[in-house]
Amino acid sequence: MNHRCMFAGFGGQGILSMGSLLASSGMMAGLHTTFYPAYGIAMRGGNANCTVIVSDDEVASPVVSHPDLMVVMNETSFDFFQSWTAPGGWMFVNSSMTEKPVERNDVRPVYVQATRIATEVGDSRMANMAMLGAVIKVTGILPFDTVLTAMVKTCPAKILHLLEKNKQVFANGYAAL
Amino acid sequence: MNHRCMFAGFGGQGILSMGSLLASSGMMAGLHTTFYPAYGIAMRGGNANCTVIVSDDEVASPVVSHPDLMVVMNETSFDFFQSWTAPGGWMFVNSSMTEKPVERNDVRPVYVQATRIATEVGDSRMANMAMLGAVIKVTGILPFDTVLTAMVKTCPAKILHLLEKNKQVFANGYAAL
Amino acid sequence: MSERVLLRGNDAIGEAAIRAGCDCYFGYPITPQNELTAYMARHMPELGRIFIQAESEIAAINMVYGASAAGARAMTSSSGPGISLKQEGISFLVGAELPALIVNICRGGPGLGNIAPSQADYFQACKGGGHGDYRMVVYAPATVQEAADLTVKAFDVADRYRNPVLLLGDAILGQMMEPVEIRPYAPNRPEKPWAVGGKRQGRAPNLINSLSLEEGVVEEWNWKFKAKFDAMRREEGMVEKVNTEDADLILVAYGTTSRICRAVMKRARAQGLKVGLVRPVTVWPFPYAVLRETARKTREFLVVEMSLGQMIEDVKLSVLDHAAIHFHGRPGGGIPTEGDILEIIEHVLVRRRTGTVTTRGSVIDWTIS
Amino acid sequence: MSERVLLRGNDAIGEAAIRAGCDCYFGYPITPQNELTAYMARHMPELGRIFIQAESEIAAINMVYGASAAGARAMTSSSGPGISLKQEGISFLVGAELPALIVNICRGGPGLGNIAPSQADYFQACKGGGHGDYRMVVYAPATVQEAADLTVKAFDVADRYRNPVLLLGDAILGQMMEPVEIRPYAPNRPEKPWAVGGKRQGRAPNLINSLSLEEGVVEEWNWKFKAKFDAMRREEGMVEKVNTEDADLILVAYGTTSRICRAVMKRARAQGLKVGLVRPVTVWPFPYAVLRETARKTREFLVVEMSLGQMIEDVKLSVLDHAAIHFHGRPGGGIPTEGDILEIIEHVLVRRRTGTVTTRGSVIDWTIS
Amino acid sequence: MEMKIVAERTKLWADKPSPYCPGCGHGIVHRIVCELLEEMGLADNCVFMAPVGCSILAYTFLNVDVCQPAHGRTPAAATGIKRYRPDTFVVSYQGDGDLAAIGTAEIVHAASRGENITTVFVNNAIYGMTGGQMAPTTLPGQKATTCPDGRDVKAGMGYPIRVCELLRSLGGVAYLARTTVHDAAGAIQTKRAMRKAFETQVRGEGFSLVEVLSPCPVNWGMGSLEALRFVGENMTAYYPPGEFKVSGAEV
Amino acid sequence: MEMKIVAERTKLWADKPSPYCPGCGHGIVHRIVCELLEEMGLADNCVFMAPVGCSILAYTFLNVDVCQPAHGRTPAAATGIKRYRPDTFVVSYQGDGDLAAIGTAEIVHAASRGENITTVFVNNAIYGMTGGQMAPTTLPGQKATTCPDGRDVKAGMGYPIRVCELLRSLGGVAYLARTTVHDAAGAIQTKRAMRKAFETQVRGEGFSLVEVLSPCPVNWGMGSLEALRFVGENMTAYYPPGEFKVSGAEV
Amino acid sequence: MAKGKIVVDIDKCKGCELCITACRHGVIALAPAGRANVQGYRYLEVIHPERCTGCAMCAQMCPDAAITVWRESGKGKA
Amino acid sequence: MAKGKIVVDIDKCKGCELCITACRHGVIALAPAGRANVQGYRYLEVIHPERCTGCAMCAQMCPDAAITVWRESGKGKA
Ligand SMILES: Cc1ncc(C[n+]2csc(CCOP(=O)(O)OP(=O)(O)O)c2C)c(N)n1
Ligand SMILES: Cc1ncc(C[n+]2csc(CCOP(=O)(O)OP(=O)(O)O)c2C)c(N)n1
Ligand code: SF4
Ligand code: SF4
Ligand code: SF4
Ligand code: SF4
Ligand code: SF4
Ligand code: SF4
Ligand SMILES: [Mg+2]
Ligand SMILES: [Mg+2]
Repeated sequence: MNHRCMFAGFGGQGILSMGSLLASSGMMAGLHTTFYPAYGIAMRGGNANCTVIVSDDEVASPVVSHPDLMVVMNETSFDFFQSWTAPGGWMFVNSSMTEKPVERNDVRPVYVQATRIATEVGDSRMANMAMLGAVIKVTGILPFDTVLTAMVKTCPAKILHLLEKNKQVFANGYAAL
Repeated sequence: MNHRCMFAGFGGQGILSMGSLLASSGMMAGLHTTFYPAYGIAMRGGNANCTVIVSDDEVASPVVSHPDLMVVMNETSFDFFQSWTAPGGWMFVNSSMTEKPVERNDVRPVYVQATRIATEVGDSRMANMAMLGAVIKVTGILPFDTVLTAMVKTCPAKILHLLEKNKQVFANGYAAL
Repeated sequence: MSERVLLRGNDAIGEAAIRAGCDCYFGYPITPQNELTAYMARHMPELGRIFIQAESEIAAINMVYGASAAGARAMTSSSGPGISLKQEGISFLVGAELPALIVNICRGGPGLGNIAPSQADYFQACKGGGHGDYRMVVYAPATVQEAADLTVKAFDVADRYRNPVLLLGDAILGQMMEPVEIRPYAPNRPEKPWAVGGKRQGRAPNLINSLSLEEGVVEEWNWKFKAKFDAMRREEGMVEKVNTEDADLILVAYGTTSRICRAVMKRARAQGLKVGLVRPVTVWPFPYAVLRETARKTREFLVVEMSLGQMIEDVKLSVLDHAAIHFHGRPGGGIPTEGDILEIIEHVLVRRRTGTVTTRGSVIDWTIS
Repeated sequence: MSERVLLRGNDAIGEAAIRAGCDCYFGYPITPQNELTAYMARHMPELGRIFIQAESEIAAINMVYGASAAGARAMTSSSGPGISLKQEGISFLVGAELPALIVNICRGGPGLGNIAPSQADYFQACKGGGHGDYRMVVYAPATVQEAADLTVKAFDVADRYRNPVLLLGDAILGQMMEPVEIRPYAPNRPEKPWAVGGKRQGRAPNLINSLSLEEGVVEEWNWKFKAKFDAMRREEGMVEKVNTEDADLILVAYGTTSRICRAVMKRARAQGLKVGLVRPVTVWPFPYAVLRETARKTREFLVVEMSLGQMIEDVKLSVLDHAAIHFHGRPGGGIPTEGDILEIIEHVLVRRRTGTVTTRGSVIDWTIS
Repeated sequence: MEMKIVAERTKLWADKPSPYCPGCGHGIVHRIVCELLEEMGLADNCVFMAPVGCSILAYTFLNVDVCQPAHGRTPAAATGIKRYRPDTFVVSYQGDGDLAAIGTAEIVHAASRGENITTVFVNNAIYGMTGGQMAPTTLPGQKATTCPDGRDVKAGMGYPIRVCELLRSLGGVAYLARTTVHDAAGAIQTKRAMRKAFETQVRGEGFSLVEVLSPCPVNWGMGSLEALRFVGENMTAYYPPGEFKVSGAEV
Repeated sequence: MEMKIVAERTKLWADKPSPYCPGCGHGIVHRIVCELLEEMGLADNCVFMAPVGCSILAYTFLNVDVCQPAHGRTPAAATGIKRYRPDTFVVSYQGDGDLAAIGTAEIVHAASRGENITTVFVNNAIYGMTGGQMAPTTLPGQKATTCPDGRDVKAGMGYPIRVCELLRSLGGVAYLARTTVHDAAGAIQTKRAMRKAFETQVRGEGFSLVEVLSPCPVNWGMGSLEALRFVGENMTAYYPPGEFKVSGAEV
Repeated sequence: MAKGKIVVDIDKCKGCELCITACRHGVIALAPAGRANVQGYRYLEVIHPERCTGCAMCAQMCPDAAITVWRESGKGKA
Repeated sequence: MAKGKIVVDIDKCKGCELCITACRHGVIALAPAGRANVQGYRYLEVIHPERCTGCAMCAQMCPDAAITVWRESGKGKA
């Protein structure tokens, strides 16, 4: 296996934590994994993105130009990154933020009402976890439980009080598809 | 021919101008020549020295560690540089400034009352020219006239009024031996 | 406690430095190494150690000079332009025989360039960016794990030789997160009776200095330094060889490009092409002997760099005429692709040099000019 | 008026720069190049040109950057430590494609070292002391005459390629006086439509810059620079060959050491030993091809440097395994003596490598490690 | 009744979005600089020296000659240009990291030499471009990535440097003022001071500098209005606006 | 009647001639520093930071630990030492080229951070070690090899920098004074100011600096007495002696 | 009729609201949430054109030079 | 008898005369021309020992720490 994933959206949408959670989960599953964020001034516009590779072999470059798993959390990212997805790859769209249809027919679109799912349980900032749940479910990259364990293990102290809600949102995202 | 000369003394004794006059004279005589001064902090103690090479072949390094023509204008230089003179070389001593005898018997000492000769015509600061006259005479490195011409040609404007006296001192130094 | 955690390269270097007993960190912001400075800002003070955001890279390296003179384990980090500014300071550290760790997380140059990964500071690191005859051990880790491990080693080696050590990474190494085991390091920290400061209690004064105006003294020092450099050459070289025994072509790469080459090697092997990899872990001392040895059997070498070709001169110095050397390089922040590298391998091993290689930055049968 | 005058190297460089149309000099005092700065202080203002004693070497190189950006012929000079401080600025000049002349009158290092002659800044000059992939033409004059002539040429070459040029001398070259003919130079000064400043009168704005954050742009620039460097390699190399046709041993040296080697060659020839000399006048581009060619016939090479051995790597890259390479070097301000060099020649040619060479800094059959 | 345009986009500003974050003070200051260059007829003759900092991106949208030197060396490079081409109008734009940290020597000496250039110094109390590190002008207690618990002057993180107060004693300084852009009155005052500074250069009186207190909402982690308030309340309290030197005399 | 020694060679001074020229002010200042280190019991604990400048040679005859960093970076290196070993007494000795030219950024920031070190700043209005170039403190009209017709401030050679006036606004500065050694009264006053500066460091109050106006007869091309007069008349006129800051408060 | 008038270059606007704080007459406001320009920002809208005095305070504050202001003539350029 | 006394470390002296300017009592002077110490300098001599007050002004000025001063006791170290 060799999953090459990209996550993109606004800075506030937890793009980096969603990516690093996937990477941590991969690590805990004993797989090779890298996480590579856009950094520097690229961040400044308010957009964020990162790439994650989960593989059963060593990872060469962590840079991913053509992800086979693309996750876009808002419309700007949708517009910008649609064309980057590798032919045959997944394209997960946060359909709470954009209703534009994927215009390519060589990718597999998946629409997830991530923000809505998140707001039902917690708040919109948990949309990343809803989306990750859906991604896990549809792609089967990693088992549900592995990600949940990783979430608990890596949860920073200062947002520990939000952990339960995050778990719930993740589960709901998983269940939604 | 290949004359490797060193001039040493106090800063105020015109050590560098005596060396560069010899070098200029060599140049005008169509010979290869280099002039290399002690520089930097080495100058600070108030002592100065330089080395001059006059040769009918290209000059390799202008640095001279064992001159075959050593000129010392004061006692400090005498003490310091006596041992540097190459075996068989000349050692010119300004005997107005030191009466110490040269202790080596493998060098040819020449004592010149340079400062006295200079004061007789001009002032003590012209001792360098008196000495140079003597050097030219004894060693025959270059013809008297060549040096005189060079002196005229290279004389800086602001000491032009001293030129005649310098020439006289040079001639007297030449005549003294 | 050695547990695997997901760490960013910059953070891993910081954490490893702390575990190596780094007493003082002095830095100045520059992308792509900012997280390292920020990591030290967060963690050094809480351990009672010194963190200063200096007014410049020059101040930082000179603070390192002072702290090291006083016996500290001291470090600084920067990228391209900032490392250039430290060249005088690095030369002074060598001249005064002061240990230190300098981290360069390279970016695209020359000039301000960009903040993309690059390996174009190889010459500066290995041949002497500063003035005078000097050498430093230069580590070029390829993984975050190795970055951490070599950081610890670097402090020990710096102290052993009383000489600065450079850790050379690129933006990818600095920014990427990978699983790391932060091991229970046992740094080897010698006494420093030569250090200045503290109660003298009767000992003769110590002097930290690189100047002498007495004739011949600086030359003597240089002979002494040369003996140290020779010892480093003998003792400190590190290199990884993979599949070189039966190789028809050997890839030579360090750091991030070596990861790409490793993947290429696997793909080539899968196609039945006998490709090996030599990865210098220290780019100085360079593994000349290892490469020379492999060139006895292997006739084709392919050097891959994120530069216009710098390490390739050292490969040539190893291999000489005994094998053909090819090159693929991307300057100014470009990252070589597996496909481009594979194309050269196929050109050489499969197409037997027929047809052309179309990728920019590729040279078949490289010669120096 | 071309008349022979006795000039100090530092003064000759200054006078030649003025005759080459140098508009702006920016410097900072450091021995052994102080006379050059003083010369410019005396003569530039009286010609209505710009002289500034900058607050530091860094300020000086950045003043050069500004003046050159505005279209001036600009220069700076320094020595070892000061040149190290200019490395960022040099890399910026290349990145922004700005012509400039940088003079390094080397002294003994590393660190503050001393003020004696040295050639230990060769690596820094030729391989890249600053960050990023870049190259500059590096002239290494051996006489005061050549220092003057190459200074003039350097300005032309810098303008032609829009790239800095370095003049590499040692303390002997800077301090020594020799007869010089200051020729009626005809500098070749191109239009600079790219310069900033002055009335724009409708033209599109000009930009002097080395940064781009757009993906791939800096890489493109680097490819363009590479084309320039390749053109310099083809066009700008200069080398002197003496007695190489029948030589059994070839001395390789530049600058001051080449003078010493020339004398040694004559002495050796007088003894009936067939010794030749290859003197790189540009140390970058290095005369790889010329040396490679001579190695077809000559089997022994002796490299002499005032360093621990830097240019020798380039000689090895030329000669490879085709001839034996020997070395004599003196670091930290030491000056090789004719006798020591001759001893090696005799060891190789007369004693056929029997017996030992006792001089420090000599290596028979040098190999890299 | 007829209407006249009283404010519009300056012609020196290209028809595309600026590269700065929403609510960034650089935009306001750029706008003022451009307006003045146009109004004073200096645009065609101007070299805009961009520092290393967010405003390095000025070249992407300003229609003037731009020269971009190494970090902190802007005043030295500006010196090179102005000396060689005294007929050129030089705006030397710098941020607080560029001017008051790495470039301290260069600004002090350009000022001391009385270089006939105008420095526009945007003090936003942070390193914007590199993502929010402590600047020499970061206020005591203010947080940044390299002082995560706030700048602690007693812990040796340095006191904020008051640049105008630092430079006022230097002989070559002809005009020196500090303004803010936290409200429209401040922006108008900024333009007025900048005009005086530009006139100082036009008259050849020597070095002029206007320090502008300016928000960096993104790296302060604030909304843009909150950031304006921070400038108006906290920054102006530590950095009193006003004129320090006019025509070479202290005021 | 019995006699007591009231002045003698300090024990920190080796039994050999100093490396300085006859009549050089460095000797006087070194002597004062050494006397105080001895009298205040600080010698055993002291690191003397030698600059790049004539006084780099301090190590050749002073019996204290010496650390000698790169030109102008003395305050940065002193910072490194003092932070790591706060129990050490750090004397950071600098010349005017070292401190006020190449090292401007380092002194401003060490002062601004309030580094608990004492800077001894010997202002001799010239670059001594390199043979007499113009320094940032060279007086208007004064000649040097790089201003052969005298420093012309109007011609852009820069105004002499008054270092105490430059540094006084900085928060971290605890003690700041200027003295001269052109006569015995000045030397006594210098010792008094230096003692206060040392005490400032001992008490941990922060950065202290004493600027000493000092002769360089050799590079001024003067006899040693003439040089003293130049300090007493010309230098003190431009650089007024006095205390600028005591215990962090301006005076 | 209002004494002044402004026109917003919507696609340049970044929705920073600096102009809004400067306008003492409540003329302007951000577009409702969800409405964004090409850059993706909520942009400035004129909500009470009749109140505009043409004082140009809004333009003084705009970091993106997105506002053009007209004023009844006779007063000249600000 | 004089209240003070000085001893000059002749071989450290560089003949700069700074001490002489400091002594208000004419106690000291340079050795006659031609007399030089090991360093080659005319050195300091005490010419009027009887006038010495032990005020130590000379020592305050000496850049070469070449002067030791004694003073009648009861006054302590300066
Ligand atoms: C020599 C060097 N050091 C560091 C950097 C990284 N760097 C880029 S911008 C910057 C500082 C930006 O802060 P400031 O000057 O305040 O400008 P702002 O972005 O806040 O406007 C730094 C440190 C660099 N490019 N070059
Ligand atoms: C980087 C660098 N630049 C320049 C020099 C040369 N240099 C040595 S001492 C000195 C200045 C000396 O002047 P100052 O600091 O006033 O000390 P002084 O000798 O007058 O006491 C200079 C420029 C150097 N050693 N290193
Ligand atoms: S980071 Fe700060 S200074 Fe930079 S553009 Fe954004 S708001 Fe402006
Ligand atoms: S050159 Fe000047 S400062 Fe240096 S030792 Fe001599 S008199 Fe003193
Ligand atoms: S011109 Fe004045 S009244 Fe009109 S919108 Fe702007 S600030 Fe408000
Ligand atoms: S100030 Fe400008 S950018 Fe900000 S909201 Fe108003 S019009 Fe838009
Ligand atoms: S102690 Fe006083 S009186 Fe005696 S010699 Fe010295 S200065 Fe003169
Ligand atoms: S001051 Fe000292 S060195 Fe100078 S003359 Fe007097 S005793 Fe000699
Ligand atoms: Mg800022
Ligand atoms: Mg000085």
